[in-house]
Amino acid sequence: MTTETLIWLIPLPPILAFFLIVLFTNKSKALSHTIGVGAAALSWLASMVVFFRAIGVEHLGEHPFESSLNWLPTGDTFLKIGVLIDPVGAAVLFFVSITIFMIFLYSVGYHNFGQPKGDHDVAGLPPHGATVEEHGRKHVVPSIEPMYSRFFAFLGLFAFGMYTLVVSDNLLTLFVGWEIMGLCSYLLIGFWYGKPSARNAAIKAFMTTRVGDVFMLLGIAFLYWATGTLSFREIFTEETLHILGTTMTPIFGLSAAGLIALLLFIGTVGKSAQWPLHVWLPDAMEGPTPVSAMIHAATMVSAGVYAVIRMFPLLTTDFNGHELTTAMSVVAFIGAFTALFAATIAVAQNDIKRVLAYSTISQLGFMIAALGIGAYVAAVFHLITHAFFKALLFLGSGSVIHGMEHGVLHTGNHETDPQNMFNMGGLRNKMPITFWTFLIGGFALSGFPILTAGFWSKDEILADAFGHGHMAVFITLAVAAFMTAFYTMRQITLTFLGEPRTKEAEHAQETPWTMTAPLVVLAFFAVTYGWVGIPEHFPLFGGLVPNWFHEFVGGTLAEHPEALEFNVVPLLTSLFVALGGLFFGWLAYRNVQTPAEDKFQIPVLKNKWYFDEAYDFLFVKPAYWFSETFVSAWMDKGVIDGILHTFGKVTQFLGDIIRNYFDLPVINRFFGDGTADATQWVGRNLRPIQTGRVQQYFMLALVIFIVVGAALYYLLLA
Amino acid sequence: MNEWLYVLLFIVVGLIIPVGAIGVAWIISPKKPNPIKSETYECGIETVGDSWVQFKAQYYIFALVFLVFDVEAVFLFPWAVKLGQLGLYAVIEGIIFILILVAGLVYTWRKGMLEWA
Amino acid sequence: MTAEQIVFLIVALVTLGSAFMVVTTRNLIHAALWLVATLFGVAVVYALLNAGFLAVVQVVVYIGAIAILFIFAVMLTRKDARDSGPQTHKNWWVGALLAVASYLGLSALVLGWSGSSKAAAGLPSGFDAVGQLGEALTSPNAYVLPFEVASVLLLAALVGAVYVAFNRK
Amino acid sequence: MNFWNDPLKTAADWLMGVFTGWGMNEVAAQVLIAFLGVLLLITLLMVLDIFLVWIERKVVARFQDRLGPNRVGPFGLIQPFADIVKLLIKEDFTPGGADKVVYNIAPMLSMMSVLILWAIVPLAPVILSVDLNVGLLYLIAAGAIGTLSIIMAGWASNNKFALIGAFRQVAVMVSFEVPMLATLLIPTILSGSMGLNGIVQAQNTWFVFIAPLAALIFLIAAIAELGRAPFDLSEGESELVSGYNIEYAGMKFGMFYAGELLHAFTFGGFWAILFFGGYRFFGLEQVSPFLAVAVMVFKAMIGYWIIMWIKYTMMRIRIDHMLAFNWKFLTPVAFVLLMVVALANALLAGTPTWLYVSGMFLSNVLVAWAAMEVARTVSRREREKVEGPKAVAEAHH
Amino acid sequence: MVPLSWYLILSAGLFSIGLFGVLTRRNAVAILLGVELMLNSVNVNLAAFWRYGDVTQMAGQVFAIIVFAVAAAEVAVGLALVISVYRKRNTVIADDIDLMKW
Repeated sequence: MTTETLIWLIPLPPILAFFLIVLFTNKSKALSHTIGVGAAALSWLASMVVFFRAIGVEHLGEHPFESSLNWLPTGDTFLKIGVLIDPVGAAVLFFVSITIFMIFLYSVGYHNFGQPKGDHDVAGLPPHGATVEEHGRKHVVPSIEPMYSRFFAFLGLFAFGMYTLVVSDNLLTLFVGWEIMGLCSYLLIGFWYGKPSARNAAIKAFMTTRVGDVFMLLGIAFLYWATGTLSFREIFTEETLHILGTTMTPIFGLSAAGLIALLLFIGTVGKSAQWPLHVWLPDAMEGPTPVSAMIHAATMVSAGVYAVIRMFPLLTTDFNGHELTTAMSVVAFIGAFTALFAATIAVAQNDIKRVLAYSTISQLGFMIAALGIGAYVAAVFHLITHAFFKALLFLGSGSVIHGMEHGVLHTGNHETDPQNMFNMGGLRNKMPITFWTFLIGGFALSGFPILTAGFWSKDEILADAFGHGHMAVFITLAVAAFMTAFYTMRQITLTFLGEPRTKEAEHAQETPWTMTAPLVVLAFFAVTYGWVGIPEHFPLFGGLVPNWFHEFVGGTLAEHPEALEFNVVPLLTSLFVALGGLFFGWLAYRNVQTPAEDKFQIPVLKNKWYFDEAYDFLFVKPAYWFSETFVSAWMDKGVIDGILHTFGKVTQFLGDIIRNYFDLPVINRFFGDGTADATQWVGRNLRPIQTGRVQQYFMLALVIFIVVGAALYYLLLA
Repeated sequence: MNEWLYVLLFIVVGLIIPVGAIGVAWIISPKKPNPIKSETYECGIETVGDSWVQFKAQYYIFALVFLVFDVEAVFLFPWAVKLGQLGLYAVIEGIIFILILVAGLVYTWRKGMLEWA
Repeated sequence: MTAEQIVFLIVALVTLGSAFMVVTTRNLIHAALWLVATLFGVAVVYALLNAGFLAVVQVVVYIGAIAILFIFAVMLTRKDARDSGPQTHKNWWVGALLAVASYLGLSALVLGWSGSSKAAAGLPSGFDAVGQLGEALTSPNAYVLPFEVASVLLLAALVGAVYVAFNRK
Repeated sequence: MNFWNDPLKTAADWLMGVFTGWGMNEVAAQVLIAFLGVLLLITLLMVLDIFLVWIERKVVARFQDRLGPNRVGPFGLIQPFADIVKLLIKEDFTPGGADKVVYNIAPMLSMMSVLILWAIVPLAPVILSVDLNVGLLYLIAAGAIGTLSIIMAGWASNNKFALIGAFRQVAVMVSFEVPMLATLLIPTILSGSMGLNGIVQAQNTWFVFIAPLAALIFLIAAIAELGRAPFDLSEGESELVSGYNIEYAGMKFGMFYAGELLHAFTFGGFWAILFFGGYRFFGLEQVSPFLAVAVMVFKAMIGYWIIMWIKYTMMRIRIDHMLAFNWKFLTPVAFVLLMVVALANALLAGTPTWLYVSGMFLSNVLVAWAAMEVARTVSRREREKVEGPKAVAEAHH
Repeated sequence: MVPLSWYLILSAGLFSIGLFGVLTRRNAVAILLGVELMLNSVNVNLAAFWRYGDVTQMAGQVFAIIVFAVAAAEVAVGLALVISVYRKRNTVIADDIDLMKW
C-alpha cells in the first residue's frame, strides 16, 4: 500500500459511514455509532501511518507524497486534482485526525448512549430525560438523543469534508471540502431543528460563510484565469509567482497575486469568523457541544487559517522581509484587530460556551496576524496547539453542562440554564477529572509559561512580531493575550472554584468514561506538543529538545525561514501578560455570586458591540425591503403583470375587431349563406334537364361533346 | 382476295338454283287464288285467335346461353389452332377460360332456367 | 377505277342502304332482318380487308346468335310493339341533326388526317391470320389477360341477363 | 401435269387459253372460269340430290320391310323425276296476311345455306373449291343462315303452328350447336388448323381412333342440327302439322325438302372428313384424284346411311327431354371432353404415335364411362324421388 | 387500290346511321339495334387499321374479337333489361321508361 494510495483512502471511511448510516442503519443506534466511530478510528490510523512515514522522509518539502489524476478535460489539457502531503499537511493531518477521533468518542457519551428512551422526547428537540422505576423509587434519568444515528452521519460527512480539504493538492478540491464543511456546519448547528433559535443560528452561519465563500470563489476563478491551473505546486513556481506579482490590477493598486490572496483571505475571514464576518460563530453554540468543539476548535475554523497557510507564498510575493506588502498589512490588521475585539466581548459573557466561542475568534485573530506579518512557522505552531487545548476546553465545558443537566433532572426544575456560569460554582470536587483537564486547557489558552503548549506558540508569534519590528501588531496582540488570560481565569473561578451557587450545582455528577477519556488525551497533547517547537536560543530550555517543528514545517516553503535570534523583551511581556491576567481574573471573581456583581458586564460588550443589530439594520432590513417592495410589488406585479394584462387586452380588442368586421359580414354572410343560395339557384335551374329519358341525355351529351370538341380543335390544333 | 371470290360465286350460284326452280314453278304453275285457299291451314278447322301468339320466355334463355357459348367458341378457335405449338400453359389458360363459362352454365342450370316448362 | 374499288363501292352502298333501312323501317322484324343484311355487308367488307377470320366470326356471332336474339326479343315484346304509329319520338330532328353533324365531323377529321390516303400493303406470303391470332391471344406477354377477362365478361353477362330477365322468385 | 392427276388445273388452263383467245381480259376470264367450275359442281350436286330422294325412299322401305318405289322405271329410278315434275306444276299460293318478301326468301336461303357448304369440302388433294383456313367456322356460319331461313319461314307464314314449330326447331338447332362447336374444336386441336384440307392432311391415323367420343357427340349434334330422326320435332305431324313448312307447297316446299336431304348428305360427308380421314384411304388418294373423289363420296354415302339408319329406327324425343338432354348432359360432356383432349394432347405431345393414339383413345373412353356413371347415379336418384327408395332397390337387382 | 380513308368514311357513315337510330327510335329494342350498328362501325375501323397498319401486329384483330364479345354481352343484358321492363310495365317505348328522374 503506497503512501499515496493511503492518502487517497483517508477521507473515504467517514463518507462511507455517512452513506451507510443514512441509507441503512439509521434505525439501530448501536450499529450507527459503531460504524461512525469505527470510520473515524480508521481515518485516524491511516493519518498516523502517513504522518510517521512523512516524518521519516528527508526534506519532505522538496519531494512530498503527491499523486494527481486528470479529472476534467478542459480543451486539450486536463484539470488535474490530486493529493499532497508536505510537512504542513502532515502536521495539520496529525492534529485533525486526533481531534476528530476524540470528538466521535466523546459524542457517544454526550448523547447518553445506553440510557432509556425519553418519555416525551421529540425528534428535533434536545432530550428531556426518562423517568425510571428502580427498586421502588422513581427518578428521572437523562434519555438518549432521539436522532442519535443522524448525528453520527453528519459528523462523518463533516470529517470527510475536513480530510479532503487537508489532503487536497489544489484549490478546487480544497474548496469542495470547504463547502461540504459549510453544509455540515449548517446541518449540525441546526441539529435540534425543533428550537427556533437553532434554526436561525444555522441559517445565519450558512449565509455569512457563504458571503466569504463568494469572494473566495472569485479569487479561485481569477487565479485559474491568470495561471491556467489551480494546483499549489504549479502555482508556487518562481516564474508564475513573478508573473502574478508583476501584473497590476485596477483595484487599490494591488498586484494580481495580492488581489488573489486578499480575495481568498476574505473567504477565510468568513470561514474562521474574523472581524467583519464573525457574527455567526457565537450563535453556532446552539448546536450540541461536540459540534461546537468540532466547528470551533478542530476543523471548521482552522480550515480557514490552513487555506491562508497554503496561500502563504502567494500572499508574500516580493515581500522583502521587513516592509509589509499592502495585502499582508491588511491581513495583519484584520488579525490583530479581531484578536483584541473578540477578547473584549469574551470578558462580558455569562454562557460558558459563548466565552469559549469568542476566545476562539481572538486566538484565530492571533494566527491571522502572525501570517499577516510573515511569521509562517509560528502561525502553524499556534494553529495546532490551539486546536488541542480549545477542543479540550469545549469538550470540558460539554461535560460540565452534562453534569449540570444531571442536577437539573435530579431537582426537576428546568428553569435553571445548565450553561450559565453563574448557576455553577464549586464543581471542582463534584467533577475532579473534568476540573483538572479544564484547568490545563485554560492555562494552555492563556499561555501559562513553560508548562503549557499555548505559551510556546503564542510566545513565538509575539517574538516574531517584535523581532521584525511590527510594534503596533505586537502591542495589540499583547493586550489581547492579557485579556485572554483574564477571562479564562474568570471562567474557571466562576464554574469550578468557590461554593455551588445553586442546588443543581450540588447534584452535578462526573460524566462517564467515554467523555472524560478524550479530555485526558487532549490534555496530554495540550501540554507535550509545546515542547516540540522550543526555539534553540531560549534560555535554560533552548538546547534541551531540538526545535524539530521549525525544521520540519519550515521545509514547506521554497526558502527555509531562518530562525529568529533570541530577544528578552517579548519573553518578558508574554510572562507578565499570562500570569498577570490569571491573577487579576482570579482576584476579581473569587467571591462573585450574581451577574449583578460582575463589574465587566458592560452592556456594549454584552451585546457584542451591537454588530448583530447593525448587520440586521444594514443588510437584512434592506434585503427584505428590496425584495418586498421593489421586486415583488413594483417589478413583479407592476411591470410584468402589467405587460401580460396589456397583452390580454390587446388580443381581446383584436379579436373583437376581426369578429365584427371580418368574420360575421364576410365569412358568415357572403361565403356561408351566399354559397348556399348560389347552389340552390343552380340546383333549381339544372333540375329540368333531368327528364328521365335516356335519349335526351344522350343528345345533350353529344351536343356538349361536339361543342367542346370543336372548340378544342380550333383552339389547340388550328 | 381470290378465295373469297369463290365463296361469293358459291353464294350467287346457291341463290340462282332455288330462284330458278321457284321461278320456273311460279311460271308454269296455275294461279287461281281464292279466299278459302289463302286461309292459313289449321288441320282444316277454323283458325282461332291471333297468330301472333304470346311467346314463351324459354326461347330467349336458350338463345342467350347459345350466344355466350358461341362467342366462347369464337375465342377458343384461335387457341385450339395454336395449341399444338404452344406449351402446357396455353392448355391451362384455355381450361380456365372454359371452366369460367361452364360455371355460367351451372348457374343457369341451378337457377332452373333450362327447364322447358 | 379498279375492279376492287368497284366491288368495294357496291358493298359499301349495300351496307349503308340496309343500315339506313334498319333505322327507318316501322316493322321491327324487318328492322332485324335488315340488320342481318347490314351485318352480312360488313362481313364482306372484312373479306375485302383479307380478315377472313373476322368475316366468318361476324357471320357466326352476329347473324347466328345476336340477330336471332333480337328476333326472339322482338317476339317476346310483341303485344304492344304498335308497329302502326310513328316510330320516332317528337324531336327526332335533333337526333338527325346530331347524326349528320357527327358524320361530317368524323369524315372531315378522316380526310384531314394525313395517313388516310395510305394504300394497303401486300399480305406477307404464308401469313396465317388465325395462327397469329391464336398466339397473340394465349402468349402471356400479349393478350392473355383480355382473353381471360372476356370469359369473365361473358359469364357476367350471362348471369346478369338470366337474373334480370327471368328471376322467377 | 396431265388431266388425270390434276384435272381442275388442266381444264382451267385450257379454258383460259380459249377465253383469252376470244379477247377477254385476264381477270374477267378467271372469274368466268371460276363461275363455270362452281356451276358444274352445283349441278352435279342437284343431280345427286335428286338421286338421294330415290335412295332415301328405297332405304326407308327396306327398313320397314317393304320394297319402296319400283314401278316407275327400273327399280323406281324415274320416281324422283316424277316427284319434281309434280312439284313444278303444283299451284303455289301464299297464305293471306303473310309477309310476301320474307315468305319467298326463306326457301331460297335454306337451299343456299346447304349449297355454300360444299365450297369448303375437299374432294381430293387437288380437287377442292376453296381451302379456307377458317373452314370449320364457315361451316357454322352456313348453319346460322339455315337457322335464319327457318325463323323467316316460320314467322312469314302467319300461322300459329308454323311459328311455334319454327321457334322450337330453332331452339333445338341453337342448343345443339353448342356441343357441335365443342366437338369441332377437337379436330382443330389435333390437326392444328381449321381448314378442312389441313385436317384431312393431318389424319395419318383417323381422328375417330384418337377421339371416338367426339365423333359420337358430333354425329348426335349434326342430326339435331338437321332436324331429323330423334330430333325432328318440327315434322311432328300429330302436334305441329310439319312445322314451319306448313304454308309452303309446290317448288318452295321442294326446296325445303331437297335442302334437307342434301344437308344430311353434306353432314355425312363432313363427319367422314373430320373423323374418318376424308379422301384418305391408306394412300389410295395419291394414285389419282378421281379415286380420291370416289373414296370421299363412298364415305359420305356411308355417313348418310348411318344418319338414315338412326332416323328410321329411333322414335321422336319430347322437346323438353331433348333440350334437357342437350344442356344437362351433352354440353357438359362435350366441354369436359374438350378439356381432357386438350390436356392429353399437350401431355402426350412427344410420345410415339402408338402410345399417343392409345392414350387419347383411353382418355375418351374414360370420359364416356365417367359421364355414364354420373348419368346413372343422377337418374337413380331421380327415380327414388319419384317412386320411393324401396321400389327402386328391387327393380335394380 | 382502295385507300384507307374510304373504309373510315364507310365506318363513319355506319356510325352516324346507328347514332340516328339510337337518338330517334322510340322502341327500346330499336335503340339496341342502333347500338349494334355503331359497334359494327367500330369493328370495321379496327379491321381497316389492322389491314393498313403492320399486319403482323394482331392488336387490331384481338380488339375486334373483344368488341364482338362486348357487343354480345351488351345485347344479352340490354335485351334482358328491356324484356324485364316489358314484363313489369308492359311497354318498351323508351319515353315511357322515365322513372329515373328527380
